[in-house]
This record gives sequence, C-alpha cells and structure tokens, in this order.
Amino acid sequence: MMEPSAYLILSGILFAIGAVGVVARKNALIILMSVELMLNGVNVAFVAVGSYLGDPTGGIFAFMVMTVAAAEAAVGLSILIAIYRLKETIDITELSVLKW
Amino acid sequence: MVGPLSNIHEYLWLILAFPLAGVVLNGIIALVAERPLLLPADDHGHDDHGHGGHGDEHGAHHETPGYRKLVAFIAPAMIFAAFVVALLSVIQLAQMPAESRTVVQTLFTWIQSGGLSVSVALQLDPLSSVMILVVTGVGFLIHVYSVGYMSHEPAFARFFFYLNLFMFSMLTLVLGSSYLLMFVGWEGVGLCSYLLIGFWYEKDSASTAGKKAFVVNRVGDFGFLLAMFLVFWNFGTLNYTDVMARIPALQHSGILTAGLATAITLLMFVGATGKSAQIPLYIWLPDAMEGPTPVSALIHAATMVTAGVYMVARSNALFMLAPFTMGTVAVIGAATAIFAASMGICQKDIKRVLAYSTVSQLGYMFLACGVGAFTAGVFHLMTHAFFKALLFLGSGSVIHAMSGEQDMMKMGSLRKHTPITFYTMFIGTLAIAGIPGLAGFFSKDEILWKAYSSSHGSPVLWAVAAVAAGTTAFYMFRLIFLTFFGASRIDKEVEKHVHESPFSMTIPLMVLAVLSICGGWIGVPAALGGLNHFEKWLEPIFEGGHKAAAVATEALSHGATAAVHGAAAHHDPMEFILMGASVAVALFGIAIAYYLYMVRPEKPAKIAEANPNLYRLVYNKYFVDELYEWLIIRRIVNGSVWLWQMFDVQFIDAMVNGVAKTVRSAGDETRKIQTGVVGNYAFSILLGAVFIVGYLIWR
Amino acid sequence: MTASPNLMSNLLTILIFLPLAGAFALFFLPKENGRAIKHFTLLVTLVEFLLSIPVLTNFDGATAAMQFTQKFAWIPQFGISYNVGVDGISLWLLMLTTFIMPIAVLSTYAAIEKHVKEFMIFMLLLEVGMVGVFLAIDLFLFYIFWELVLIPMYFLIGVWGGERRIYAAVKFFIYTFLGSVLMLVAILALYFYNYKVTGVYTTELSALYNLNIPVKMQFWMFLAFGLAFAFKVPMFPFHTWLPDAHVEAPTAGSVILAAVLLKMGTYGFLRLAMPLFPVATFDLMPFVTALAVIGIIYGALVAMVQKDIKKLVAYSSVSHLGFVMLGLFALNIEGIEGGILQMINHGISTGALFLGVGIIYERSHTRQIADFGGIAKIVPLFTLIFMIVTFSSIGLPGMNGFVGEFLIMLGAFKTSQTATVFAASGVILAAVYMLWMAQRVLFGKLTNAHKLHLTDMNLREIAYMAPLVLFIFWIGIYPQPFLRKMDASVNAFVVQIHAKRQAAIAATPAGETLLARYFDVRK
Amino acid sequence: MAPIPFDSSQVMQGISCIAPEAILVCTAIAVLMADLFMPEDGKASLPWISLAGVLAALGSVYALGSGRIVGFSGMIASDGFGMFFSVVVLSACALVLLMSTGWSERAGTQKGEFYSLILMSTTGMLIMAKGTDLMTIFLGLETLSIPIYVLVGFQRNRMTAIEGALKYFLLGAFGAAFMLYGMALIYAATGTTKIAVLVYMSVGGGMTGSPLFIAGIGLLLVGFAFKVSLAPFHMWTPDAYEGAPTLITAFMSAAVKAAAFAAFIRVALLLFPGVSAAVGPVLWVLAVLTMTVGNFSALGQNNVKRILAYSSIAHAGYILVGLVAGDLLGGQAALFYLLVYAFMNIGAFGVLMLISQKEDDGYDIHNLKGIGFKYPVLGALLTLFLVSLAGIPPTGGFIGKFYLFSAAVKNGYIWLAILGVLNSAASIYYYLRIVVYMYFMTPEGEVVTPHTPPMGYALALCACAAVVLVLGMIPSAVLTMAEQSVLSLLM
Repeated sequence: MMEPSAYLILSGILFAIGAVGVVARKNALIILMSVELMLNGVNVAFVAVGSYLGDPTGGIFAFMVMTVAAAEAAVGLSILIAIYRLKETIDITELSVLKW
Repeated sequence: MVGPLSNIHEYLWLILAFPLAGVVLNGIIALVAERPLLLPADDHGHDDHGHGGHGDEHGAHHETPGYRKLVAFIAPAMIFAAFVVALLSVIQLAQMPAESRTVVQTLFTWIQSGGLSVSVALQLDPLSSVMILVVTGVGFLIHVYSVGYMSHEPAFARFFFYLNLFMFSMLTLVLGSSYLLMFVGWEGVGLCSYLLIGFWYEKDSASTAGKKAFVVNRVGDFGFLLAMFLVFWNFGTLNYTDVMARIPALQHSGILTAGLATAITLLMFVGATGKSAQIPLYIWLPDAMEGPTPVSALIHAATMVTAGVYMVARSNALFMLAPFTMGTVAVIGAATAIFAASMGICQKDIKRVLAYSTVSQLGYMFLACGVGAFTAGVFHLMTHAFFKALLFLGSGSVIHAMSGEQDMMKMGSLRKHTPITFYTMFIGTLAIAGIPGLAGFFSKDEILWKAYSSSHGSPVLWAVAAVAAGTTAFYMFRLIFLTFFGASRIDKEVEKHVHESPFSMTIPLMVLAVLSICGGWIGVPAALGGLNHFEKWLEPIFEGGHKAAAVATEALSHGATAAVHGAAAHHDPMEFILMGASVAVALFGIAIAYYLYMVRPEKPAKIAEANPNLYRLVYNKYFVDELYEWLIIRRIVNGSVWLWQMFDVQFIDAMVNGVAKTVRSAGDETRKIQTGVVGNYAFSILLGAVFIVGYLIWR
Repeated sequence: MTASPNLMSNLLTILIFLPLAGAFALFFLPKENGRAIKHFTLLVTLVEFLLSIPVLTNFDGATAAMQFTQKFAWIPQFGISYNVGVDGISLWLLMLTTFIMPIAVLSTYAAIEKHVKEFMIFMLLLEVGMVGVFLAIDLFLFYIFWELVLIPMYFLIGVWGGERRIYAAVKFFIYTFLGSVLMLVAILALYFYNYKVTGVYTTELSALYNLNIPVKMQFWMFLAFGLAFAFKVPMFPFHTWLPDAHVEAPTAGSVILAAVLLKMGTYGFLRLAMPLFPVATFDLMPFVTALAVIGIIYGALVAMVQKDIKKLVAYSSVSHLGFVMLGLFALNIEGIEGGILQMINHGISTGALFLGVGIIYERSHTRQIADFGGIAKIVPLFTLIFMIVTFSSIGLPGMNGFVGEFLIMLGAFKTSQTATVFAASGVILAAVYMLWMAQRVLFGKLTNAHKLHLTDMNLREIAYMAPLVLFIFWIGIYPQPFLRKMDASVNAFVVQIHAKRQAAIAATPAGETLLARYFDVRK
Repeated sequence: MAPIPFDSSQVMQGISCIAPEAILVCTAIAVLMADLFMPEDGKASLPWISLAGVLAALGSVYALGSGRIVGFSGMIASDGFGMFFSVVVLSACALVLLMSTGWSERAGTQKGEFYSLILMSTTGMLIMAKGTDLMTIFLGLETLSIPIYVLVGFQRNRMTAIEGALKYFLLGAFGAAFMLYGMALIYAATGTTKIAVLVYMSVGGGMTGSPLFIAGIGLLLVGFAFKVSLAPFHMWTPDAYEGAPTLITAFMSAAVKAAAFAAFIRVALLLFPGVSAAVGPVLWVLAVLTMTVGNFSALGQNNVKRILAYSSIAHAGYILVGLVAGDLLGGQAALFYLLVYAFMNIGAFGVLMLISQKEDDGYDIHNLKGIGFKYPVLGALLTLFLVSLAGIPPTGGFIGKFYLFSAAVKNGYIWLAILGVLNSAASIYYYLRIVVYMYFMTPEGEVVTPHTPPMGYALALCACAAVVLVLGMIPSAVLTMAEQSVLSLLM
C-alpha cells in the first residue's frame, strides 16, 4: 500500500486551487465549480487515507460528500438561475445590494 | 407675673419660648391674614385657580386692619415677657454665691453620634445674663419703636415675624450652653439679618446687601466651624463648662499647647470678624443699612454684631492661652476702630455714618478683648448697645420725619421740628464721644487704659484708639451739626411734612437716652472711686482664663508667678493722665466739627476740593468693596465659568461624547469591511482559516 | 402597631412587590382616564408608605443584625437566594424611598398629561427597583434591583423629558450601565474567590463579609465596585451625566433621581464596597476623600454660574453628594452617621428644590434664572417654602442639612483636617450659589410678570411640600430618632472595618508602600 | 464467512434514537403531499400540520428522555445534550411555524415546500445536535443548510432575498469545504471519525504532536466558526439575514445557530481540552473579535433586521466565551444562553414582522417611530426582548450573560469577561436606539399600523415573552437541565 502523503498533498493542492478560485473569480458559476473542486480535494484525501488504512469510513465519507455536493449544486444552480432571471448577470461584484 | 417662684431658673426656657411664640403667631398672621392683601391687585385671593377677576380691589382701604393691631401687641409683648423672665432670672442669679453662678438647664438631647453629644441646654451665668438683659431690654424698646416706625409698612406682620425670629436666635446664641448652640444662634441671627436687610426685597440693593451679609458671615462661620472641630477632637466636648473644666488637665497632659490654642482661637476670631464686622470682613455692615432702621439699631448695632465679642469673651480661657491670637485680636480691633472711623468722616448718608461708627466701636471691644480686658469689652458692648441703639433709632426718627430722606446734605436745622429726637440723639452723641459722666466714657476709657496698661497692651494701641476716639467725636458731631443745626437744606416738598415722631417711637428714645447716661455707672472704675460692680459680676467668667494663662506662663518660665490681677489692683497716676488726654482728644474732635460745620460750613467742600484724591479714596471707603469685587468675586465667578466650560463641557463631556463618537465611527468603519461582494467575504474566511491553521501549526 | 407576625415576616417582600402589583394592575386600567390612574398610583405609593411605617416602628435600634429578614433559595445551583432584610443603614433609605414616592406622584398631577398610564407604570417599577436595592442582602439580588432601576428612569427621562431628553437618557443609561457591568465582573470574581476559600457557592452578603480577601484583589475589586457606585453618586469627575439627566427629566423624575437614585451609589459604598474590601477602603481613602472634596468645591463653583435653575440644583447635588462621600470615608461613627443622615437630608432638600422648580416651570415654562426676578411679590407662599428649602440646602442650623453636614465634617476632621478645611469652604459657596439664585429668581423688581403666568401654590402643591418642610425642621431640631436607629449598625460597621484593617496591618510586611502592595513595583 | 449478524434490537434502538427526526421527515413529506392535493383555501392548515409534527417530535424527545441511547454503531446518540438542543431547536421551529400563520400569506410563503423545507432543515439540526461521528455532524450540517439556502431565497422575485441566498449558499459551501477538509485531516491523522475514539486518543495532549490533527482541528473550527458566524467568518450573516424572509431570519438566528453550536460545543468540550493550549488563545481572540465586530457594526445601522443580524454575531461571541472557559460551567452557560437567545430573538423578530409593512424598507428604524405608545403591547414586548438581548435584569438574557461571564471569571479569564461586559455596555446603545425610536420620537406622518396577529402568532409572542421573563426570574430548573445535559456529554 502506498503512503498517503502524496495524495494528501494532491488533495491540499486541489483544495487550495479551489479556495483561491472562490476568492479570485467573479463569475458565480465558476465560484461554484471552485467549491466543487475543493470538495473533490477533500474526497481525494478521504479515499486515499481510507484505502491506506483499509478502513471503509474514508470511502463512505467520500460518497456522502459527493451526494451532498450534488444536492448543493442543484440548489446552487437554481439560485443562479433565479438571479440571472432578475438581474441578467451572475457577476458577483454586481450582486452587492446588501452590504455594510 | 409668675408669682413667688422658688426657682425661676427652671423657667429659663421661657426666655426662648416667648419670642418663639411670637415667631409662630406672627408667622401665621403674616401667612394667613397679610399675604392675600399683599398680592398684586389683579390676581390676589384666587391663587388656586390662577385667574382672578378684574376690579374688586377690597384691600385698598386705609383703616388699620385688626391683624396689624394684634401683631403690634404680640411682638413687643413677647419680648417684654422674655425680658421679665430674664430679669427675674438674673436677680435670682445675683442672689447666689459668686462662685456658683452658673445655671444650666438641659432641655433635650439634640445631636448625639459617636463621641459627640450636644444637648439643647441653656446656660445662665454672669456673662450670658448681661447679654440677655441687653438683648431683651434693648430689643423690647426697639420692638416698641418699630411699631410706630413701620406703621406704614404693608408687610407689617412679616416684619415682626422676622424680628421675633431674630430675638429668638439671638437669645439662643447667648443662652446656649455649648459652642454648637452658639453656632445655631450665630447662623440664626445671620439668617434674620439676611431676611431683614433684604426686607424690601424689591429693591435690588437691599436683596444684594442681604445676600452679601449672609455670605460674608458664612466666611466667618467657616472659621467658627473648624474651631469647633478642633475643640471637639481635643476636648471631647463642645459644652462651655466642660471645655473650661478640662483646660487644666489638657494643659497638664501637653495636648493643649499654645499652638493648638492659637489655632482654635484664631479660627474663632475669623468667625468673630465676620459676625462683628472687623477687618477684613466688615464690608457687609455698611451695606446692611439697606434694612429698615430699627433693624439697623437692633441687629447691626446693639445685639447681633456684638456676638463676636461675646464669643471671644466666652472663650477667654482659650484666648488667654494664645498670646499670638490676643495680639492679633488687639491689632485688628484697633485697626478696625481707626479705619472705620476714618471712613465715617465723609459719609453723607446718616445711617452709613452710624454704620461705620458701629464697626469702629466694635473694634474697640475687640481691642479690649485683645489686651485681656474682657470685662471692659463686654462693658463697652453693653453701653454701646444703649447709645448706638439710641443713635440709630434717633436717625430713624429723623428719616421718618424726613419722609425717608437719608442724605444729611439735605437736612439741617431739624432741631426745631424734632426736639425729642434731637435731645436724645445729642445725649447719645455725647455718650459715644466719651464725654465724662456718660455711659460711653466709662467703658471707652476703661478700654483705653487697658490698651495701655495691660500686659498685652502697648502705648501704640492706646494712641491709635485715642485718635479713633477723637475721630469718632468729630464725625458724630458732624452728624449732629449737619442734621439738627445750621440752615435748612431740606427739600421744600419734604419740609412741609417734617414732624416729630409718635410716642411709640420717642419713648424708647427717651429710655435709651437715660440708659446712655446711667448705663455706665455700674462700671465706674475704682480709679474714679467707683465700686465697679460690673467687673466683680463678671469676674467668675474671666477667672478661668487668667488661671489658665498663669499655668501656661508657669509652664514656660518655671515658677514665675505672674500676678495677673496685679495691674488692676493699684491706682496708677497714669490712668488719670490718659483719661484726661482722651477727653481732650474728644473735645478737640468736637471743636473741629464745630469749626467746620457750624462756623465755616463752606470749608469742608473746599478741603475736599483741595485733596480730590484723598477725598475720593475716603468717600469711597478706600475702594475696599471694589477691591474685593475685583480681586475675589470676579476671579471666582470667571474662574467657575472657565472651570465649567473647560472641564465639564470641553473635557469630560467632550471625552464622553468623544468616546461615544469614536466607538460609533469605528463601528461604521467596521461595517465598511462588509463590501457586499462575496469574493471579499470568502477572502476573509480564507484569511481567517490561514491564520488559525498557521497559528496552530507554527505556534 | 399590632400587626400579625406573619405580616411582619413578609413585610419587606410585600414592600418590594406591592408596587409591581400596582404596575401590573395599572396595565389593565383604561389609559383614557388619566386622573383615575394618577389617583390609583398615589394610592399604591401611599399604601406602600403606610406599610413601611411598621418597619420603622418595629425596628430594633439596639442591634446591628439584619431585621425582618426573609430568605428563599432562588438559584440554588449558584447559592443565590432571595434574601432581604433591613438594618440601621438601609432603614432610612427605605423610608426615604417610600416617603418620597407619593410626593413625586402627587407632583405629576398637573405636569404629566401625555401617556399618563405608562408614566405611572414606570414610576412604580422604579419604586420596585429602589426598594429592592435597599433591602437586598444578597449580592446577586442587589445587582438585579440595581439594574432594574435603569430602565424605568431611562423612560422617564426619554419620554417625558425636555428637548435634549434622548441624549440625556442615553447618556444616563450608558454611563451607569458601564459602571455596573464592571461591578458585575468584580461580583463574579468575589463569588468564585469565596468558593475557592470556603468551598461554598454563595452570594449572601453576611457570608462574603467574613472573607479575608488578599489586598491586591481587594484593590481591584474596590475599584470595580467603586467605579459603579461613583458613577451613580455621582462623584467628580464622573458627574457629567447628572446635570443633563436632571435638566431633561420631568420634575418627578428629577425628584426621584436626586432623592433616591443617587443614594443608591453612596449606599452601595456603605453596603458593599467598604465592608467587603476594608483594607482597600482604608488605602484608597485619601483618593476618595480628595475626589469628594473636589466634588464639593467644583460642584458648588459650577453651580454658581449656571443659568438654568435645574442645572444649578443638579450641580449642587454633586456638591452635596461630595459631602456624603466625605462623611462615609471618614470611617468613624460621626462621619458615617452624618453621611447617612445627609443622604436623607439631600433627598428631602434637593427633592423639594426640584419640586419647587417644577412648580414655577409648570406655570411659566421656563427655567432660566434670567427670565424670573421679583416673583416673591406674586407668589409669597412659594417664596416662603422655597426659601426654607434653600436654607435647608445651605445647611442652616435648625434645619436638616446642618446636622448632617456638621457630623460629616466633624467626622472627617478627625480623619483628614485638610480635606475638611476645603470641604468647609464648600459651606460658604453653598450660600453663595443658592442665595444668588434665590435673589435673582425671587427678589428684585418684578419685570416679567405677565409672561410668567405665575400663581401661588395650590392646595395640592402645599400638600406635597408640607411634609418635606416638616422633615426639614424635624431632622434639624430633633434628629435623635433618626440617629438612634442607625447607631448599632454603624457602630458594628466601624468596629468591623477597623478590626479587619488592623488585622491586615499586622499581616503587612513593614515598610510596604501602596504601590508595592498593589502593583508589582520593587523598591 | 460468517453470516452477517442481524440484531433486531440494535436496529430498533437505532430507529428509536432517531424517532424525532423520523417524525419530522414523515411530516415534511406529508405536508408536501397535502400541499399537492389540498384546495388553495385549505393551505392555511399547512403550518398547523407541520406544527403537529413538531409537537409530536417534541413529544418523542421527551419520551426518549435524557438517557443515553446510541444508534447506528455509534454514529448518532440520543443523550441529555442532544435532548436539550432538540428541545431548543424544536421550540424554535414551533415558534416559527406559529408565527408563519400570520405571516405566510402576505409574504407569499404559503406553500407546502416552505413548511416542508423548514421541517427538513429542523431534521438536519437534530441530527447535527445528536451526531457523535464527524460524518453525522457533516450530514446534519448539510441537511440543515441546503433547505435553508432555498428558504433564504424563497421569495425569489425579491433581489435582496435571492442575493442573500446566493451569498449564503456560496459561502456556506465554501465554509463546509473547510470543515470537511478538517475532518479529512483528522481522519488522516487518526484513522477514525468517531468522536469518542478521538477523545480517547487526544486526551491528555496525546495528539498535540500531530500537525495533521492540529490543522484538522483548526479547519473544523473554521467550519463551525463560519456556521455560528464568528468574526472574521461572519460576513455572510448580515447579508443573508437581511435578505431572507424575516421569518427565516428568525429561524436561522435561533435554530440554525443553536444546532451549529450544539455540534460545536460537543466537539469543543470533548476534543479541545486535549489541544487546549493551542486552541484556547484562538477561541479567546475569536470571542473578543466577534463580540466587538458584531456590536460595533450594529451601532450605526438603520435597518432593524440588520441590527439584529449584527447583534446575532455579537451574541455568538458571548456564547463563545463559555467555550473559552471550556469547563462544565462554560458549557452549561452556553446551552442556557442558546435557549434564551432562541426565544428572545424570535420574539424580537416576531414583533418586527408585525410592524414592518414589507421586506427591505419595511425594516427601516424610522418606521418604528411612535409605535411604543400607539401599540403598547407590541412596544412592551419588543422592549422586553431588546432588554433581554442587552442583558439587563430581570430577563433571561441577563441570567445567560451572567452565567457566561461567570464561567469566564471562574476559569481566570477576567479580561475576557471585562471585554465582554464592556461590549455589552456598548451594545446597549443600539438596542436602546430601537427603544428611542419606538418611544421617544414622534413620527413625521402617521404611525405605521402593524398587522394584527392571529391567535397562533400572538401565542408564540407570549410564549417568547414568558420564557424570557421566567428564565430571568426563576432560571433554576433550566439551569439544572443545562447542567445535566453537559454532564451527560462529558460522562
């Protein structure tokens, strides 16, 4: 069995890319995708550790995360559609009525 | 009136109770009967509903209303009753052996807390007996006089309410058995003085003068209060008898040092300067002449202002232990005497002349006390009460005759119109000038002699006092000449109404005139072959002081027995020389007055013109009031405004509001972080996460 | 008094909650009938006063113990109990509260026209808090009542106040709240320290009194408690909320504020800060005394130059409360009894002054001194009573103020002569600012008569001023009943606090300075 | 290969353990169905059906009692701690449902899915509060969050609502990712996600040497901090709260916060002691920062809803004080405070919902002018809730704060307590500001006419007021409950 360190580093990189994406991008859809990337980074870590330990928990957790991610994506996309319908943009810098 | 009472001293409280009853009765009358009549016509009587109807002026008729008659009876009657009780008490006191002539009647415990226990108790002893007789006696006469003098006054009942209240307070002052009670009366008479000076409160000058009197007195009271604290924490009591009794023991144990005694007595003397109008706190007394003239006579001449002398005499044992204080008292007394006398020279207002004269005479009394001649001080207090009350009442009679005019420059030749007033006042003037045989002569001469001969005295003090005596004679005769002699300068309109006063006013004048003549005879000094009953009477009071002083001296100069009584024992030929000198000085003063105001009436104006600056200085009372105003009052008021603005408004509140503002604007800035852009929010989260994880790992 | 023992044991609780019941009942009265609401409130406060009289008559002045105590477990987990009692220190403050309330209510009859019901509800709630503060002998309960007072007062100022009422109300609230939350932290620290030492969770005062708290801890706790109380008193330099609050508050509010609320601060010192932290009390005494004296003089000087009568009286309160603090921190019987008595006196005199100002304000709608002048002519009765009150405030012998001030200064003189000398000069200044004000308002030429619409006092006004005047003279002439009831308690207080201090001195290394004791300063 | 053992009693125990959740899910489905088949005018009964479900769930919580029942191989447990939060969450849910009776029609939320989503979210909260495995907590969190995202944007034609939903959603997912990554790291470090095992491993500082574990804890903390809105992870809160339908704002501030805190407290009390030296200062700083940012930001706000949002942030800071203290007392204080907070905050929002005429502008503070005297009961109620939020006796809010700060003082965090009380003094300003507008100011025009609440709504408000007052005056019983709950957790 392979040491999970490499996978953990990979997961960290994925997570970081996703996080930076969330912070840096202005398109809400891409932010959503960045979040998905972060979640996938998490999944990599879970699966790698689970398989290294021979423990099913990691795999199960990854499945759970995927399920949740799917549900989130569904809700998220519908919110985006609703926004687009009202405002015809999903640029988050223009979606700042609520502030201060 | 009370029948053969076995012990009149059990009824001492009546001396206070009678005036108090007068206070209550007159107060009720003033409130119930008189108040509605005094309201402005358009809305009196309907105060509950706020809007009275028009017309209906039923308060306007001129008959004497019944309540005024009642007041006119009650007020003097109560004082007379008190006088009778006082007289009976003193007679009984006199029948007791000299060494046990101290009667204390305890009424109830007043304040008790921790170590302090003060009772409302009355103490009758030779000193207070002199005082109560003077107070009730002269007081009664002035009450009678007032009934006539104030007969045109609308607020008649209120006046007598105040006047009776004054009598009550004054009697408390002199009868109280402890310093605290004296203080009660002390402040009480201050209150009445305030009320009576400002009696005509619609006059701004009157209410200002009243306030000034109270406040200046308070400055003195400040000293009195602190003196009491020192007495209490060192003697453990405020009762006279206990304080006196504990002096030897405390001297022995080294607690009562000259330093402590000096501190106590100096503070007390601060109080005395306030009440008795000595330098530097005399300024209120001339202004106090804004009050009705009987008030000036009663309060600002005969009784209240002498309270300071009474206090010093009362505390003689302590004063004797404090040579420095004694010196101070004597110097201040002498200085006040000459200073005030000089201010009396140029005054045009008849009452103001008398006011400065009072200040000056009070200076004599303090001079006496300061040289250890307490008896002489008290003696002069008494005689002064007679002739100064007489003079004031006389001046009141003059003013009455002149329809309120007080400027002597607008008088003259009144002798013809008001003979009784003239003669009585003339007697008073002779008395104050120190013409032999009259009351003032004996007392003043006693003081002059002691100022020279006493171990505390000095020729300088004598000289100053003698010059002051001459000045006194001068300005008093100036007053007489300007008022009663010469050509009439009276306003034509006024002249038509000039008349002699009614009997209710002239009879007290006559009685006082008699007293001004004979009052001094009970204290004829031994040197003149007198028995000096007065000195013997007061001896028990002042014995303690001499003893204490003796002990103190002994402590200083081991075993050197100082013969304190010695000075008075043998007849010094010097006494006669000085006596003659002082009479000569007085006559000289009279002669100058005669020359300037009778022979060459145009001369004074010329002298004034020749020395304009000097004249202005003296006429304006050396600008002392202005100096105080500029030096102290302005400073304090402006300083307070500055304090308030700088500290409260610009510092504390600015800080408080500033903190509030800062917090709030900080809040507004904090809110600005909330840009509304999700990316920024996410960045904040990311940053937070990085910080936390970073801290946790690389801690 | 023949009251059943059952009533007696519940009496204090009834006193605390009767006004609450009254407020609750008021809630259901129709708001339209303002008169009936006023009558009802008056009735409640009168009954409250009558009920407090048995406390006074049955109070045993010979013992320092708490009397009429009643105790229930309240929050047993924390050792907090509902614990009330009264002793010689709190007795008169309780009486003052119940006495002043009907008067304050009566004073509102003409002044309060809008939202009468709410006004009265807040008045009664205020009374709950005030009575509670003076009766609580559990630290937590005390704090609850302490805070409870804030809200009704805040409303009284904020709704029924003058122009700048909102600023004043908020300032009042935040100022005092800030102080009390710091006290809360100190209460907690004390509470856990007690637990650490004794192993018992309790907030009962009698238990906490017995603690021997380390001096350094005492220092900080005293500061925290003291700050809360100093805000309330208010001591210089924390006084600036007071003039604002007084000026803006309606008459009744000012009266209660001056008469009772400020006393909560001084009472707090006496009940909590001083006995709990005796060593710190002694060590900090010079500072407190200095602030008290500065307050006396500063308050008087600033009062002197005010143009608004109410503001003048407010600053005079700063000065008078300075006297009270001076007396309390004399730490001897004379000073403390004088201090307590002066609390009562100030309540009566300043309360009456505010009532007086209210009376002319209701008619003329101005409080500017310059607008008046010579009104003695048209309102002689008012003038009489106002002058009596003025002289009471000045401290004229024969009236209440003198007895208090004299005892205070007498006591303080023993402890600090310098402070007393300065304080005594405040006596002079008091005469200056009060008489100057009286002169400008009452005396002189009547210039503004038609603009002022002044009429003399009516029966109702006489009715509420008369009892105050009565007590002004009563306390002034015969203060014995007042002083005797507090003797035992004050005695015990002084003995205890000195004993604790002696013990602390004995335990102190020689030559230890304050700085070394409280801050880690070496050499 | 041995046959897989089937222990029916284990299954039954597991099912009984999640009985309240099951009831809620069933109710949610029933409501959806009813909405489908019910005539339009019968929709008014939907909240009542939901309420019945919530009450039944509440009943089952009581039936389960505070005894510890572990289900699904230790994934979830019904214990005293869970029970306490179940009560809090279900009460909050019930109150919100009651209030919806007078609100939904004008807010356009009179729809089956609205109630159904509320119930489902509540289910997630219960799971989160009872989860004893990181996985359960995550599942609960998501079950809770996803319906809330929808609910926030429920009024999808209102720009602010949908913007709030978007922000909440994006950041929620972002925050959840941090938490998940933290869980993954913990899993990587320890090989387990069971809290009990983690406690066993970390106790006495056993895991302090593992950077993976520490980083995991840190990220977990970030996740929780986001959900309970601690600064600097709080920024979504004002926007989401302001945008959401007010009823949902109330629900979020009370129930979501309670549930998130439930898991947070469970993790904090059990796991943090092992790493307290590291986490303690972080929590301290977070607490102070959160209180200060929340309170300061609220000072100048004019939108009442937003004021309460910031206030909610500040309150998270106060509650965190209990966790900084980290002992039994701190835990129970936090529990007690969450309970009180749920009632007072829902109460405050409940009154505001009646007063405001519409979303957004309707919550401008100027609309409150003159309300106090014109509508004394509403004024009194709002004042009571604000006073309680400000922490002034005799309200539950005071007892709660007292409790929290006493935990801090007890554990030596004097400065934290001082900063806390100073903060609460500052907060007075904005709570009083609302009172100032209600009572001290007169409106330029007409006083706003509030809606008349139906019975249920009024009942809910009264219940809130009663609880706030009762907890303020006789808190003893609830204090005991809170203590028992935390004890059951620590045993």
